[in-house]
Amino acid sequence: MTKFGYVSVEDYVPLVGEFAESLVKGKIFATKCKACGKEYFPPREECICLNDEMEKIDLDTSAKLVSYTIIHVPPESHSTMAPYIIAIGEFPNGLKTMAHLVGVTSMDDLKIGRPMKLVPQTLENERIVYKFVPA
Amino acid sequence: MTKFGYVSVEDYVPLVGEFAESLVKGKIFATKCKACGKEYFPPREECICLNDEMEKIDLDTSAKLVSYTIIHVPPESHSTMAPYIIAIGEFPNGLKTMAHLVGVTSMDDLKIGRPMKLVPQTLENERIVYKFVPA
Amino acid sequence: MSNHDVALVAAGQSKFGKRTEAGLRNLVFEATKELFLKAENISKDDIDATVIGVAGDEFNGQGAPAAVSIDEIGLVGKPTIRVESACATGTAAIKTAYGLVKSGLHDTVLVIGVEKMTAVTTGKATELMARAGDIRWEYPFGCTFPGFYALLATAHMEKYGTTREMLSSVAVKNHYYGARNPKAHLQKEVTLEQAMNSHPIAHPLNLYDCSLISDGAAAVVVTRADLAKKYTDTPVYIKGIGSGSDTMQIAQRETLTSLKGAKTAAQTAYKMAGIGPNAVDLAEVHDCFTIAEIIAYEDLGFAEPGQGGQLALDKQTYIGGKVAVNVDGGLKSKGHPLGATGVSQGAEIFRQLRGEVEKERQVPGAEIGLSHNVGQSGQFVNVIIYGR
Amino acid sequence: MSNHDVALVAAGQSKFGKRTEAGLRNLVFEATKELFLKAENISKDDIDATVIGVAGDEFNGQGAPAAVSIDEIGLVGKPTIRVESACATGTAAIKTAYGLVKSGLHDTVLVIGVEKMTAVTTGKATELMARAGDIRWEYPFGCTFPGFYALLATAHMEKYGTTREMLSSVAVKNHYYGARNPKAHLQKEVTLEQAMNSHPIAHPLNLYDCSLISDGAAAVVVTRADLAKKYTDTPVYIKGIGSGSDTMQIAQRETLTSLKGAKTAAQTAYKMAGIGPNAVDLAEVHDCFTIAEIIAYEDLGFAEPGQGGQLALDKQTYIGGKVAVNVDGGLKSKGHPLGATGVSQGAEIFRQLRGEVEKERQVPGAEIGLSHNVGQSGQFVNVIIYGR
Ligand SMILES: [Zn+2]
Ligand SMILES: [Zn+2]
Repeated sequence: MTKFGYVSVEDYVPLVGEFAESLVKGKIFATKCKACGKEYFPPREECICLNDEMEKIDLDTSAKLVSYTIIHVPPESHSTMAPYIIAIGEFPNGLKTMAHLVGVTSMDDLKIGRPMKLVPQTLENERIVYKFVPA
Repeated sequence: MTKFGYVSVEDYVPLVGEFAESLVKGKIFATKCKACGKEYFPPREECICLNDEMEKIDLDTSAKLVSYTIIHVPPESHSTMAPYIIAIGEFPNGLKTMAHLVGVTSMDDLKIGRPMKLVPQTLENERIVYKFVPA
Repeated sequence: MSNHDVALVAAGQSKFGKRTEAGLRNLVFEATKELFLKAENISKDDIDATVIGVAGDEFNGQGAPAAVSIDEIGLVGKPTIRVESACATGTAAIKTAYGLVKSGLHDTVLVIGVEKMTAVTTGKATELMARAGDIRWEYPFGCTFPGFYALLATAHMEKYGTTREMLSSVAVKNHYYGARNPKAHLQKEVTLEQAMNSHPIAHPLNLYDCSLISDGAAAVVVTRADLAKKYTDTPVYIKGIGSGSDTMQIAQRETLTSLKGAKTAAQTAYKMAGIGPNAVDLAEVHDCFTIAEIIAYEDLGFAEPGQGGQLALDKQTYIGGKVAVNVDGGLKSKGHPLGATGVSQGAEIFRQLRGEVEKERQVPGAEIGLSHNVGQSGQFVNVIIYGR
Repeated sequence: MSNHDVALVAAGQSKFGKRTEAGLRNLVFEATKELFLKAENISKDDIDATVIGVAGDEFNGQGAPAAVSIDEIGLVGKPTIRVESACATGTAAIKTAYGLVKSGLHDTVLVIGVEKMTAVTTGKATELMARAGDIRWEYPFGCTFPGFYALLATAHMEKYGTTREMLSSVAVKNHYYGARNPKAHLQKEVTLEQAMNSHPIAHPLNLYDCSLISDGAAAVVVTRADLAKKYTDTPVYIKGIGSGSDTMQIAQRETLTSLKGAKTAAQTAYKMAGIGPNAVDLAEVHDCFTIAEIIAYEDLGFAEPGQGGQLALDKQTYIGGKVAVNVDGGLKSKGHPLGATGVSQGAEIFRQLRGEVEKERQVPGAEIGLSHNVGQSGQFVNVIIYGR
């Protein structure tokens, strides 16, 4: 089964598995609470209103850059990958997430507010992740 | 440098290093507080009276069996060693410690109060430990 | 000091078990959801702060587990704190909440105890629990958690003539009640013969002497007594709290047939509550191993020293006996998700004193309940006395 | 609620640094020994219970660190409890002790914060600290602890025009004072040029923007105000405590230029103490990174939003400026043994308010001290206000 993330340490719950399998098919889903309508991305199985009936919804993957950093000294688990850019992006529905930003070549490309898109990226070892790319 | 124990996870402080090196030479030492006279085995660098000037003293290694168990389901770190007997022995000065008890062949040898002796045992991988043997 | 100043007004619990489909955060959600569903007149908005009990973050790799817990249930923004006291973590969390409430810092505190243990292998879990022993002088000998209690069992059997049959009697009782608790991990009865003849774990303890490695969460709401009636007509008051401790190395204990910290904790709690052991209708005791329940009988004053095994053999700790003990299945059958256990004891007593548990395991007319929660092999002990 | 009910009556601290010769238990001993050596009229026998703050037991492998701590200093038998709130663990321990004391459960509590971090490699320590972020949705991207604060720095620089020079000014100040604190990890001044041109860790933060990975312990004694004068003529009172929290995922914060939990905590603490930011003579703020100190100025009301960098540049947080901040070197130069930090802040304020620190870093006539302690990237915040 494909796993989510460059690395993972957590016990692997069904939602994360479904999310990874969906990414393999090129689909990125969010979840929405059937009781109060609150949306979540990354997806959640449960709502803070304490309801756990959620539906999957498509995420509009266009995003703008909210903040970023360039990791030069990585944790052990990412020791071979540095430097890499970690970005926070905001989607049209107001939800935000963290992902690597790849495909930018100069600091001038790193303007707060710049348009990006969240796309799946297949990794080695049956792993998959999402990343931001310039849009 | 020789390490103490079948396994260890702790940061290696000087006292434990000295203790292991001493075991290599066949010597088992306890420590004694220069302020209040309290003795410690296993040895300590500091006394509960909050004094930290301690002296090394020879341990009388004769002991009697206080309690024991036979470990059939070991932790990961001891996965190849089971079953093994863990004993608590009491020395003539009233101090007590835990160690493996080896060299007993039947349950009849496992009588509470039975005489034992604490001796060093060299292991592979530059490790050393103390163990109880029948006396 | 008045002993009716702090009350429990709601309780919830997840199913205990090998919950492969649930992570730590999901277990927290399940217990919290049940708490508010069952609660009479309290909502999440009434909660001013949380105390989260988690014994080991190495079991699932998530550091700072309190933060992810409150995020999951929508209490972000409000204060939170995690407490840990090995297997006595749950009662340490309730004690901490008692302090926060009675000191006036927070009016109403949600206490959640949780542990996600089965994401690692049993070997790894055994390893992690062993590291709660002294890593310098006892861990290097591969003494497991059952091993520590086996050392107590050997000494108790030697000194008092406690028998394997007595140990197994505890397992039979706890499985009898666990089979009647829908939240229990292993809902199945065992016969005395099965319990006595199971395979050895750490001599003289066998499989049926040992509690389970479980996932689970439990939750209670702790509030000021003068607010309690706003939230429920039948609050349960904290009447006494006592705590004790013991040497890090089990070898250095003064005695191996009793837990000194448990005696201290019990004496303090009884004194604060103004009662003695005979007043206890229902006890939740820390039966991580069968020998631990027998020693608990003695440390809590339900039996004279050395007579705990006989009390079990005589079925005096079933409902209708001298005192009903672990009639939810105990750690043995209900399960022992470390951080959840002490909170689950409180939640069970809350429901028992309100007459709300499954009929065949309800203690009739119970007014006083006692929770006895032990960390590792006695390094931490909390005793809490609850009353209507 | 009266705000003079609980007092500090003694304090101690180990040397902070890479203490290869000392394990966790030895650090606990060193801080405790110093506490009782310096204390006027209190001994170990006066201690009724302990609260031990340790952020991560994975750093040195010892589970249940409270048990080994009290064994080391001879407080076995008495109650103990460990608390954890990531890097805000130390103040969480003091807050817990406040609750235990004011609730009447214990009269006099010894609080010890400790962390042994350098037994693992820097890569491993970085890894462990990263796991205090959301392991499901943020840890998998390799966001380090500096990375989280770098995300705040980028946002703050963008919104307010905060500059690298402003960030480095914080480092220069904290090293200036750290060079005068014999307990500090790195007792050496740095120039603005050195600080600005160090090698990058997580853009826009460089080496001199980051606190150190340190070993260390700190201790304070918390007691009832009516007992305090028995132990010392000059107790320091806890006048206010406030706490807040924030989302587990940094991405989901409402803002990245302020810590919402810190604002809540500050407001609560100021209100309880009945004072405002202008009354603060001395602040110990959580400068795990230089940007964190700048944001702290704003969250605590020492500067308007966006003006924290200018306050640093204008040297208004040196002694003699608007408010003296981190004149012990802060986390940056004194070091940041996670669990010890918040207790060390309390110990420093205790000594400052009694006029006992090294002359060249003593704040003259200080009457009010504030401790600001942040867990991870804001998931936990405690603010404690101390007064003579
Ligand atoms: Zn909802
Ligand atoms: Zn001494």
